[in-house]
Amino acid sequence: MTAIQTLHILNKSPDHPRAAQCLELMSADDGLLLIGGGVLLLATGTLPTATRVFALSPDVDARGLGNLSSNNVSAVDFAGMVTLSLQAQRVISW
Amino acid sequence: MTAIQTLHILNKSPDHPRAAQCLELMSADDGLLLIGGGVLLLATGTLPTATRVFALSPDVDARGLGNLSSNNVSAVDFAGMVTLSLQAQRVISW
Amino acid sequence: MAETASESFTLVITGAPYSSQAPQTALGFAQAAVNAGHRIDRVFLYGDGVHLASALCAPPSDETHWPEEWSRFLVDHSIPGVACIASALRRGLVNETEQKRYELPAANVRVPFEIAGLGEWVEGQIKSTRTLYFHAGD
Amino acid sequence: MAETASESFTLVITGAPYSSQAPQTALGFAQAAVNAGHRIDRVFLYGDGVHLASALCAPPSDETHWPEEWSRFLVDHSIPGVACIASALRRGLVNETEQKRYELPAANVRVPFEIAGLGEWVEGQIKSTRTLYFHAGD
Amino acid sequence: MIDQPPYGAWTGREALDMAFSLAAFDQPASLLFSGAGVNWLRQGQEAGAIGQKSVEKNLSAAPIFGIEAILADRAACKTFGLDESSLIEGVTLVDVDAALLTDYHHTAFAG
Amino acid sequence: MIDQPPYGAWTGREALDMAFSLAAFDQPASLLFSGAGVNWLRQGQEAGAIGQKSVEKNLSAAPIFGIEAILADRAACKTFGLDESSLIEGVTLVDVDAALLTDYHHTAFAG
Repeated sequence: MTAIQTLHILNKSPDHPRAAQCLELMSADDGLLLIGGGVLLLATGTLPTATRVFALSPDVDARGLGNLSSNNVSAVDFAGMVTLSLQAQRVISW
Repeated sequence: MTAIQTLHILNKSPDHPRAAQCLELMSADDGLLLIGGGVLLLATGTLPTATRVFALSPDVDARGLGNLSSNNVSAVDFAGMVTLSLQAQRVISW
Repeated sequence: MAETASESFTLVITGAPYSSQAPQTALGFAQAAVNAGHRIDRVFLYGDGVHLASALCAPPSDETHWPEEWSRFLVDHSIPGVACIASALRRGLVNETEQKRYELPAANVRVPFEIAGLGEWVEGQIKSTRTLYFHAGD
Repeated sequence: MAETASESFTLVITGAPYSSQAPQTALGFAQAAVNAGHRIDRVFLYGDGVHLASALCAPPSDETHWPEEWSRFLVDHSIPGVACIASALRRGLVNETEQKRYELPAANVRVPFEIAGLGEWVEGQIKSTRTLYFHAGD
Repeated sequence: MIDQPPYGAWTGREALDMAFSLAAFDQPASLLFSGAGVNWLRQGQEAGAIGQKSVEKNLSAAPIFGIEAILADRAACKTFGLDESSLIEGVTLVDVDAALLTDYHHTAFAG
Repeated sequence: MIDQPPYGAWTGREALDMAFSLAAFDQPASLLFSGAGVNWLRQGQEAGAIGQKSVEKNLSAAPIFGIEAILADRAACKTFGLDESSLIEGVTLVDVDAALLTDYHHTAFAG
């Protein structure tokens, strides 16, 4: 597993203009961490395919999306979020 | 000039999902009043053509859009907004 | 010659000052309505809009003081200004009654705003010719 | 065996409690960071985030009291909590110093939050390994 | 009308309060979920995980308290992968169009 | 990074304050306007009409105070009908892509 360049933390629902911009500005060696309303991207089936995708478990569970996570999405808890934010070279909170 | 059925007051920027929904749900005999960030619809050139469109002057001026108003858009002040809200059969604030 | 019939409004503000434009737009509308001879039955603050009732805002002197402007307008025209109690308690807006009930260190609601339930909004909606909402924009 | 290097964070919260999820997510992150042996240099409240420092919130008893939870966490771990002065004054969040300066009827900042300028944010950004932002969602 | 997604903002919750309040004062009221708001209606929400309360119970109680209908925009449900089997009970799917709005005297968002 | 339209919300203004503050502490900072945020850069804004202050003056002073660049997303400008003739002075049009972001150590929104 190569290092994550930029970790994009997205808490906006897929219909929010900032969500679209976040997805547009990701590189293949970046990571996407879905938190808050951002986890709804798991429901729309429009996940990016070129990038590693993570989703914050408590937010996934709160929204009833626990069984939607495909193999391409890794569930993380807050400890995992801390680790990811340090592993990545930079973090952008959208 | 026929009566306005529903006056749709839109204060969301054109890229906001609620703006899209407002425009989608208008009938030909409705009116659209752009206020706040909603007046940016004057800049994108995506104004509805079937509906009467109004824009609140102070908001248009604040955003430097004073000379963009085409003939299809009527500028109104707050007094005009009051009148419109009473002339219409119903008002929806988006 | 027939006089213009006087109509009445309930205004609901859900956007906070210094975060949204809602209180400013609502004030422009309210002033125009009064100038046109109409009545404002009630101004109801809901959600983040309750912050408009704060007595503790101190914006820079070259910016408009929206809570002050609104208070003056309400007093001048004897219009009731009501903040929703559920929204207000969550967001830290309390009068002396609520301060005592919840044993809080201070009260911060500005005169003439009062705190009351959603029933005031329901009543306004029934009573007034039109109910208008002033939301945050973005 | 090499120890895991201890890193440090500055957390910026721009979303208000009971309006956005930002304070809740930030607290989950902060707790996990501390549990992992990292340091939180500073929590900086900006924009609507300053409402987290309110001493007057009284949410329903079956809802989490976010300002209280955050205060306790900051005290327990001796982490400075700072509300941006410009954001706070506009939004009606004042401590006793500001209350006196602006002749306001009360102060409403909760212990241990302090009020200071954006310089604290700049300093945090320089000093900490990572600066994370917790914004309102929608 | 609720078009904001659950838990990230308080407006959905506050719109529910408005509807319940109307019903309490014997005013006819329906809830319409559209856009990302339809995600309030997904089965199996565990809001405790983020220190909030689920609204599933409140919504189930809506008819008892006099809310006339819980409507959900069919197209938005499809966008967010929701169908009859994943929606909570008591929801009616509708096509949201200009005609639907004219059935109601007042239409309001909570914020 | 400023992606919210002017005057409707305070975040744009507060992002400016952040940039000026960085500059005041000798930290390199640039402003990037994208999405509806590009409308902050339109000539001839008369914010007095809505009881607010125009930011045109602040932005003109940005280079003096040490802001390195005022960038605007070319595509967003086109969407909102902005070109060199309607933009305030000192703005550089850029194509916002992943490569642009990697030029900066930190990228932040004000809200």
